[in-house]
Amino acid sequence: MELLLAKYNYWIYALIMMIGLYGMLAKNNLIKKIIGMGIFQTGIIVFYVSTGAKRGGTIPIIEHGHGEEVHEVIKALDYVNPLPHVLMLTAIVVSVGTLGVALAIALRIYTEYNTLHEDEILERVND
Amino acid sequence: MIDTTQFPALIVVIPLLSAFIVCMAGCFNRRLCQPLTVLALAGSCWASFATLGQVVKSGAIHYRLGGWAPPMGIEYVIDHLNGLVLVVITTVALLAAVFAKISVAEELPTRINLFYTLYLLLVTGLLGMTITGDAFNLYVLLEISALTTYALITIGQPRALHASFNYLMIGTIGASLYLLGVGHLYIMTGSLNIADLAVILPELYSSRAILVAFILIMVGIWAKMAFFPMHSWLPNAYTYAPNGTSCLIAPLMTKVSVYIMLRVMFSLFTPAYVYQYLSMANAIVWLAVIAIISGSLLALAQKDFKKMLTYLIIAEVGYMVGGAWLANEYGITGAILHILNDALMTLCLFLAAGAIIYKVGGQQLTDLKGIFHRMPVTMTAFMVGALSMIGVPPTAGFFSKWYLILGGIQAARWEFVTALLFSSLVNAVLFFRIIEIGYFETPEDKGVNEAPLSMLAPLLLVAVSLVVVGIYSGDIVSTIIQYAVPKGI
Amino acid sequence: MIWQIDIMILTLIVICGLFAISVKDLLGAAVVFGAYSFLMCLLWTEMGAVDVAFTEAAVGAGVSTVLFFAAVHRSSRQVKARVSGAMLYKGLGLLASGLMGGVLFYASTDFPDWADPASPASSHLSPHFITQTIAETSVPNIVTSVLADYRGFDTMFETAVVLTAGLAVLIILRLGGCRTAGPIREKNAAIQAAYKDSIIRFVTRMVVPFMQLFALYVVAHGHHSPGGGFQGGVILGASFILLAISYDLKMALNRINEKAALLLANTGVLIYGGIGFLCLLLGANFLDYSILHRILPATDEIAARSHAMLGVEIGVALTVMVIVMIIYNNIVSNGSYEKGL
Amino acid sequence: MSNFFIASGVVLCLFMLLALYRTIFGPTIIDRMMGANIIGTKTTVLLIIIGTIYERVDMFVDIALAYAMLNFIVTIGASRYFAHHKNIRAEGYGVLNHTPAKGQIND
Amino acid sequence: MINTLTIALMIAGLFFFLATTVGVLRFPDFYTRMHAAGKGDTLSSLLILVGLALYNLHLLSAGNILVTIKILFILMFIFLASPTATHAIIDAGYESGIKPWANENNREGQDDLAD
Repeated sequence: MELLLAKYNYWIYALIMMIGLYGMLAKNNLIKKIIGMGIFQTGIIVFYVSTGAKRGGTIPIIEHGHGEEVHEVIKALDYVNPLPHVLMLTAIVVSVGTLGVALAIALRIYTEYNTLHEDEILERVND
Repeated sequence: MIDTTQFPALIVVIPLLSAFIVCMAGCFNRRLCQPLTVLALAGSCWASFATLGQVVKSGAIHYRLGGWAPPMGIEYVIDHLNGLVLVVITTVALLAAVFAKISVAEELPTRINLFYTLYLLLVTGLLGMTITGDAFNLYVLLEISALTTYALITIGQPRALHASFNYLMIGTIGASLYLLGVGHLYIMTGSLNIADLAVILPELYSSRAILVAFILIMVGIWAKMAFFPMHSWLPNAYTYAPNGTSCLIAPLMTKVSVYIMLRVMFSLFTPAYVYQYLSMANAIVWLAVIAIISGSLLALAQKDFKKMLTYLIIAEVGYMVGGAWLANEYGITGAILHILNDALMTLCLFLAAGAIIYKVGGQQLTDLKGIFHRMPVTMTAFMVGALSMIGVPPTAGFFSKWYLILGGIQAARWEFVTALLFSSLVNAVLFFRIIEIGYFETPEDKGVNEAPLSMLAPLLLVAVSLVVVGIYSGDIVSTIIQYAVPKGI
Repeated sequence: MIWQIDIMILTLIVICGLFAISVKDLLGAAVVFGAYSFLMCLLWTEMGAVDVAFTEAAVGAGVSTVLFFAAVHRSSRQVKARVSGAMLYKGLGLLASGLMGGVLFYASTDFPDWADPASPASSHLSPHFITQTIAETSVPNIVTSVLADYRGFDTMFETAVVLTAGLAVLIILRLGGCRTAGPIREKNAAIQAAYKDSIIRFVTRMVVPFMQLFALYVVAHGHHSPGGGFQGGVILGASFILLAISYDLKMALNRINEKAALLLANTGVLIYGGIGFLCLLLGANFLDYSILHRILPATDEIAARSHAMLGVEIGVALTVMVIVMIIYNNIVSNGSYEKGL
Repeated sequence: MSNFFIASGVVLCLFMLLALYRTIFGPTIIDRMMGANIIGTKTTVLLIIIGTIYERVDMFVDIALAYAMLNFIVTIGASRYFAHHKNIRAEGYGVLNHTPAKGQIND
Repeated sequence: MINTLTIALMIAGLFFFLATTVGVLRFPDFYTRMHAAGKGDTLSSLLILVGLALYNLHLLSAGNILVTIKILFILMFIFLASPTATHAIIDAGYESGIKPWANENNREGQDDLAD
């Protein structure tokens, strides 16, 4: 149980990334590949956010900081690590940008070849 | 107001901000786009030369963005290695932007303003990747340059569509693996700053996670630079891209990736860890050998001369990776010098190819019949680039190859030396075949039909600079590159 | 962190992920992928990453799922297996993912325990951010202060990535030569739809102003609660998407036309970059907001940072809002801007 | 009280697992949409519960509200797909080879 | 007092969620399942959210009252959006020609719709 708790997040992120990579490499349909790409990228986000978790820590917004002075000393142990959150905000935004571009290219391929399947596209490209 | 200490920021910020201005100006008047782009790149180029001058004079420069001290904030670090690469990037981008005017106006008439916006963003991404001293910041910029590249390739010929989709998949895998590698470093050390990581890491060298981090980062970068097992996306993507695009990405993308690999090997990790602690060098040099040989052989098999040049890029990547992993001073010097030389000679060849395609209208080898009579100036420049690619003495290509061969001999890697010689031989065969077709076969019409001046000027400039860089390569090595090579290998 | 919920959700996520790539219907796969993002959002909140959860709720669960629907709408739902070489690709995929999985499991044995307060990640840099954010920037939301100030340079490029993606979609689809709306047959759709959708339209009319107001609140209140420029911008953009979905594309395009969209998107990033450049002109380093106290009335250096962050967030929100719309509009109409979902 | 909230959170997760069955196995695409919608509603509730466990509900309500909104948009978007493609089966996709489904009313 | 009320409301909410889930899993066709999902979900989220809003009031302060009001906003939104979403999904099913389930003997055309 101890081991499970200590490592479960890291096992699962590896599993998610494996699923995503398999989807990207093995699937025939382009949109399926794009879904695989989304899963692959979220795997990394799971990893980073897991590194930021902290036992006994609350969310990284200073309590009672709203409009009034903070009286008590802020202790680092009380708050979870904010840095991975910042990095992952960036990564999420990047991944949605990539998703948009990928879908746009897939649509152009569909208008060009009238199919979303890689084998059929390759057939038509090589003709 | 703006003094010289701000130049590191200006190198990146000028192209970034002018990208948005170009886009907005393009909404009103499309003719403004190209001049603004050239202006912005000229400014950036000037700043990068000035920065390199400062580095040569007084050593590495540190620049704190937002005024925060390094491990908290992001900092720029410019030393001899990336100072040189910055100059290469800005120069190549400037020349390619001058060249692009006519070819973009012809190939993409409706998309001029977006093309130049994305062009500037791509250059910003490459510059930012080169200059940054923060491992995560590098990822963001990697993605900017990647997204712009996908878009700029997709708008080429119809066959570019599937190629750029493949590139997108491989590129995303590469960037994600890089990010994951940085994540492994982060979980073990808690830092993202390259200099800070380099201080913390030595205690952790025995850790499995650090080993995996190194492997992930390397594989990610190799996927980006089309190193041997992951090279299949490159030829189609670069061949069917518009000429304005391929003149920028072919010389720069792979070279910047090689630079990042060197940065990770020498600054993030240490040469001691990379060469002595890990026993990977042997296998990687063998991969480089395979990359060189297969790139050269596949280039020989092509009927499309633009595609032929793209296979040569794969071989050149093999040169640089192999040189870097030879683990001696000559090899690394050769690899760094080859970043400069290869960027210039690839630019030369692609500019010439762009001019030919613009005039001839096709990119098959058979379209080149009698091309020497029709476009003598372009072909002269092309031949300078070709001689440099083969490695004929006064041109730049000879010197970096010379260092690489010396490195191979010193490390007793005969397979690498053989591959280099073999590849030179194949290049010679390739380019003499072009001479044969272009010089001896009779053209359909014999009138001289030279490319316009805005194409010829950058082309000739590159051709001349190839010779000049070749002649002064001893000085470049002694003033810049020898400081970039890590000590005590 | 709440480990009981953590374990449950992680298990659900793996199931969802597995089926998202194996369902034999693209629309179904998109729906399952949407559910996957819903669960992701829960996972982030459970680990205390509220800002990430907010972004995931807005971007992952909302916009990207709608983008998938739009893309499937413009192409096809069919999934076919490979005619030949299926085993080769499967083998390749299994080999590569197995190799990567093995390497990652191997590395994970060395990691510090999950949620260990003494792990390097939690003890090297982050204590500085947690303890100093109020003193140095006067922003209680640490994520906002790190995002917009300590690592503001990253965020500027992140906004540039968003803009790049929007322009890329625009250059690929809108200006890509093909202007036909794609394989959709419309049968006296306008009359039918107006009659059918009156309920949806009525509710949309009520919800959209509320959403936009809420989005502005999210942008403005990002210093004190989760949220900020990205999240607010995405919700603003999503409100226009809702308009476009329940009425039609023209309705949303009448609000912000193409040229205005392009100008606004660039203005947003220029606000960000411009604030940074202003700092440079005033003599400090790029993006060093503290120098702005010279031109902002009645502020000291710390308050100047806080105010500049607000300005930056507004720029981000502007860009993100417009780009979300541009991407949706182009994908749903295949670049023709004619008929939407 | 905290234990009670955690327990109810876990119970909600279990219900989600059951709703996931509909999302994954259909049988029709609209059942999947329904399953996703149910998961979305449960998620909104679960977000507030997690906020209560952290004792910082004020920080979580915004997320839950945004979440409810986006869930609404997703559901509307998915259902509007069928205003254009009147077939719930993947095989009869698009309109290129459109055949009326059984019991189709609009033809 | 408030705690008891919260627990009662939440257990009621969870019960209705259970009922919804059972309905969604066990009912024979799409319309009946949607019936269970639409009504049950709205009611049970109402109950749980009211319970949590009440719990939030155990310490009376301006901030907590604001939070309670915000939770009530979410409630209002769910009340508006959830039935609309249900309507939209049912409409989509109706448009695409799913036949309502009649009885055991008249189930033609149901199973072959599976994809």
